[in-house]
Amino acid sequence: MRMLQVGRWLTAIGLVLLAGVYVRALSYTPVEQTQGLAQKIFYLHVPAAIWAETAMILVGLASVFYLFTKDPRLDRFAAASAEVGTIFCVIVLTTGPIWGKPIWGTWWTWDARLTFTLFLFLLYVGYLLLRGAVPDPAMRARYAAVLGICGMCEVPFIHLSVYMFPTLHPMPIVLQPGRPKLPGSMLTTWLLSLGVFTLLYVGFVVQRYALSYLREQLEAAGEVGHA
Amino acid sequence: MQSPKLLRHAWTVASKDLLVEFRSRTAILSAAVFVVLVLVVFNFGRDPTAVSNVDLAPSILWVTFTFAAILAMNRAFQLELENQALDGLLLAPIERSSIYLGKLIANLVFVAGVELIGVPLLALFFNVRVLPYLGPLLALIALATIGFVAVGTLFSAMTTRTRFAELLLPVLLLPFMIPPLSWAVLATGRLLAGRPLSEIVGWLNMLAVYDIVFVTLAVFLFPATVNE
Amino acid sequence: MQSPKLLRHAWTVASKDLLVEFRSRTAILSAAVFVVLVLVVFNFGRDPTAVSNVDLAPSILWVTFTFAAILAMNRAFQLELENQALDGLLLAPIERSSIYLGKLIANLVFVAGVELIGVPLLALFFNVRVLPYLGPLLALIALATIGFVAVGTLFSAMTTRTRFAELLLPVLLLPFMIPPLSWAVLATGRLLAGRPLSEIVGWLNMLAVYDIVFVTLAVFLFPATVNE
Amino acid sequence: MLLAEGLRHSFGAVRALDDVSFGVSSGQTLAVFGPNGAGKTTLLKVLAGLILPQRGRAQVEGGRRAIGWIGHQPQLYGQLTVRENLRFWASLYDVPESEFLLRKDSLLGRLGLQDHEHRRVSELSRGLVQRAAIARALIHDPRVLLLDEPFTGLDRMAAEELRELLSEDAAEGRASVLVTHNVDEGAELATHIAFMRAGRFAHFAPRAGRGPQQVSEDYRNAIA
Amino acid sequence: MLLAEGLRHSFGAVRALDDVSFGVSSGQTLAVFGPNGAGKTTLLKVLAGLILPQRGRAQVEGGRRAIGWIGHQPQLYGQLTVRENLRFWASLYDVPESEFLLRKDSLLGRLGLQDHEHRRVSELSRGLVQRAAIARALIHDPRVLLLDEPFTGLDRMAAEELRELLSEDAAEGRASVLVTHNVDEGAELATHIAFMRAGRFAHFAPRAGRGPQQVSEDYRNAIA
Ligand code: HEM
Ligand SMILES: Nc1ncnc2c1ncn2[C@@H]1O[C@H](COP(=O)(O)OP(=O)(O)OP(=O)(O)O)[C@@H](O)[C@H]1O
Ligand SMILES: Nc1ncnc2c1ncn2[C@@H]1O[C@H](COP(=O)(O)OP(=O)(O)OP(=O)(O)O)[C@@H](O)[C@H]1O
Ligand SMILES: [Mg+2]
Ligand SMILES: [Mg+2]
Repeated sequence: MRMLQVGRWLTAIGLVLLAGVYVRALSYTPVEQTQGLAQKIFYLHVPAAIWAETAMILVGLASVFYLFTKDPRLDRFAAASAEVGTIFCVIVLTTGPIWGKPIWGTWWTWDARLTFTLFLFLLYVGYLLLRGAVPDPAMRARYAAVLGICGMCEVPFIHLSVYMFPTLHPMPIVLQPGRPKLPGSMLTTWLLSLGVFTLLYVGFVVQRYALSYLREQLEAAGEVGHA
Repeated sequence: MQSPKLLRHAWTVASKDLLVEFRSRTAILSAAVFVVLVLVVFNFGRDPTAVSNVDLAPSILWVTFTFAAILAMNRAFQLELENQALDGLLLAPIERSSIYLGKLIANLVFVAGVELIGVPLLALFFNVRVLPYLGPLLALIALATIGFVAVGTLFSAMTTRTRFAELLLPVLLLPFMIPPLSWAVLATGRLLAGRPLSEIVGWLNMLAVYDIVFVTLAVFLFPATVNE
Repeated sequence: MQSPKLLRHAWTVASKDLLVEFRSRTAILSAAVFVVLVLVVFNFGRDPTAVSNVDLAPSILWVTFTFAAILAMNRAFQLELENQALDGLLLAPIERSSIYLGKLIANLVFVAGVELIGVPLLALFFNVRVLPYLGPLLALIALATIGFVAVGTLFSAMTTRTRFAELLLPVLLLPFMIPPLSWAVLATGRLLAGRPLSEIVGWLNMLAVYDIVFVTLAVFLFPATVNE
Repeated sequence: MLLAEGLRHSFGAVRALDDVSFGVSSGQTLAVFGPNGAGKTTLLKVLAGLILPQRGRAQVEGGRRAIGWIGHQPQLYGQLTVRENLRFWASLYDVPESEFLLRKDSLLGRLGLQDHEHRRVSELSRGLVQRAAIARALIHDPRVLLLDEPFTGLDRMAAEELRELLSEDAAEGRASVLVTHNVDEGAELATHIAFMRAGRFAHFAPRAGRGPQQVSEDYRNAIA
Repeated sequence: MLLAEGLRHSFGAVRALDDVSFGVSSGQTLAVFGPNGAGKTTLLKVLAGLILPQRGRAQVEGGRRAIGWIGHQPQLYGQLTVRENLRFWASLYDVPESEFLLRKDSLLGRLGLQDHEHRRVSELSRGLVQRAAIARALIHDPRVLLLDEPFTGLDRMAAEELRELLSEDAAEGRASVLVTHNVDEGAELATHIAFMRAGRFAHFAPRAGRGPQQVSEDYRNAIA
């Protein structure tokens, strides 16, 4: 199938570019003064976090439109986006502690940002489990849509939670009202990285979408075969 | 959607639920006992010299309210399954949303009942002064309760009909209960510590927004959770 | 009373209960979620500078275990009512006491399951060191759990068949649950604070005596709670 | 008034409905007979809209409001009295108070429940509960009746009364689908007869004046 | 084998049993007919020992172990399979494993449940559940059968099979009390017939060869 191939190519290009970004980050971007090399993980951590949240929002948007149109393509996209979002969430949850250990001296603390990210991950897991648990395709799509929309509305609250609680985690530097306070070359590297993650997101989603389409075809064929 | 009818049917469903609960009183009494047990546990467990009352009170309060909410949500749809009346409800020519709203109202009344028992008991056992802050405290409790009961009721409706999904309810629910709960605990702490109201206004606003978003969502999404 | 038969039947009843719970898993998951919620509430509600972890841990532990026990006891007889199998159980030619023992075993396994989830979670969330005291801690938890679950199971059996007593259950139960619970909380506190074992031996003995007295009593009294 | 087109539904590997199509018009009564597990209850649930069929379409003129349903379970709250139950369901169907009182009294009277109106449903005997379930299903004067073994637990007088109620209903233009195992009970009410087996209609035709005896024989031939 | 002496029982103001006495000996079958709410279920529960009568005494030879009971409810766990249910009840009755397997296979075979042995009870249709409930009641080879409307929900083949099972049981010397509303189903199995009304036996006598027709007529006369 062509779509599957397109997805694979996009992902491959994304991975190569990611390596490129890190070459730039390590050799051409200044080292942050207080954190040293540990700060380099920033270029993985933050774009992954942004896409982990965005993917959930896209799931929700697709779900809203699904409930109106009942177009199975939207449902498939939502599923794909959730799967990819889960992966990005895992990246955040692994890069965060790796970064945290040298900076904070501990892998994990139960502050708001970290806890809420953990529960965002749980939300993704719940979403995927729910999809696995409902055998009837129409019902599965509707239930998943309900959860997806709720999930989308949950994201802003998670995002804003850092403002509400005393927390160790840095406040938003890039995504904040007003101008980003990041030195120029760091910003460029970071923007490149964000672009690469976008490409990765698209690549993964296209692949998962194509796969679930194929699986549905097979399922339908299987059912006809049974009769 | 004809709104007066929607509300009337919702009230019919809610008042039936409350009547059934009033007749059996099992759930409310379990909740009351739990409140007392929690208070006793903390009363004995606390070293009065190390931990002051006001530091603990908010957490204790919210643990008991969470328990009440879980109980209420279990009760709400269990009741229909027990009496095999869920099919009848689904068959009735009413907006699906009115079933949701009815269950929500009944759950809120139930949880409010437990809260009305819990707050004075806490004040009594722990010698916490709640009277000076009663107004804002009640507002805070109401706002937070609505938020997490609204989401919980929605999901419990979704999962009563599917065998597997029942396993999921808790997993689904957690991410949605934790934000309002954690705001509520923090705000209650400030309030009971006698901090100025302005310090908790931010949280109250967040809770209010959360309530509005999720109640609206639930009313619109509930129909999608039942076969149409 | 033929003791091997009594135990065999009790085990038959218990393993059936556990199989049903394993198939649906509703109760154990509710309990697990509740554990997480309690931990989160206390995590956010606690001012780390004012309240140290070790001061809170015992109370939190026992609140969640109490919740699990209440859930288990509700479940135990609810299950028979739901499937209308209670009449069948009462009709079977088995010692009444074996029904009680069976339910007790199932409840204990259930509560133990929750405790096995709860202790590590507590250690994780609150950074409390439990490993050095693991042996005595487990003994303490086991003794206290047996005590209050034994009494609770007896009373909940009594109340499933009679409408009036249902209202009384909580009231009856409270005075019996409070002593073992309060000993357990106090002892856990000492233990986690790293005090020498000798300080809690007294409580452990008390709990052991309580268990022996009430399990024996319940086994003999249970037959009187069902129609003969 | 009631139309089923190519209904199919499976529970996992069990095919409960397998290409069932038929129609029932005003005044007609379709009696469905079939062995246990044939899919009769599933068919009624699909018609009522309680189960969404995996294939095919079921349509009832007038939608949910028009349906009166008696299922395997009474759909009454044990903790409420008969009257409280009826009032609850009536108000969900927007039955005006005056009409509710009239219909309630007439139904309770005919079903012999006058003395039990204020008793809790959990205290009633099985047959009395079934009578209350019948009253519940008819309280909103439905145009289409879906009846799943409605005679269960009824004594002879009540069964007689129910038959009378149903034939009056048919005379007034209601359409019904009646599932039962007792040919004697169902055959004479029916204008059409269907025999169901493993999710399919093995036979579906007008009764054409055949008596219980003959229907019984047809059934044996169709199912064996 | 079964003796009732002056049984009385009231639920609040409702007199469910009012001075009922009778005996059933080995090989006999007592069929009890009566309108809804007459007290038939209460009578069976008192005989089984599930309700302690306020006056009088009920005795079953062999005690609880000897009783096989089919009530209004199936007494099966929906979350367990048919086989798991049967095994559970069999082990409460101390049925040895080998005998359990034999009886289970024979009962499931005769009741047409072979294909459903490994399905959960909650997934079965009503009639299939009732069949499983019958198997459950007979798994320990009881000497005395107390049957409360055991034909409910059964299709014709299963009802036929149950009648056969019951008449074999009677031939082997079991005693039974059978409550049903359908005279056709119950009359031919019975050696004795009782008509019950408002908690009393309005009639209690050997059947003496009377057919369903005549029993029906007697019933009408006795109750009216
Ligand atoms: C331990 C687990 C961690 C988790 C789960 C986590 C989670 C997140 C999330 C979800 C975001 C996205 C913020 C948003 O856009 O809403 C984020 C951003 C960020 N994180 Fe972390 N983080 C962790 C550890 C760390 C550590 C140790 C550091 C460095 C000290 C760090 C520094 C940052 C920075 C600088 C941002 C960008 C903020 C912005 O500009 O929006 N994180 N993190
Ligand atoms: N919820 C369910 N899950 C799994 N299987 C089911 C479910 N409901 C019904 N079935 C199966 O579908 C088939 C048809 O069931 P249905 O209840 O429609 O039969 P029925 O004709 O009404 O039988 P009966 O005469 O016994 O009431 C049966 O094999 C049944 O076990
Ligand atoms: N638990 C109870 N509480 C109150 N009243 C009860 C209870 N059980 C039975 N009754 C009442 O006792 C009377 C006899 O009930 P019973 O169930 O014995 O009747 P039945 O002859 O079996 O009727 P049916 O043919 O409807 O099954 C009825 O009026 C019933 O309402
Ligand atoms: Mg059926
Ligand atoms: Mg009865």
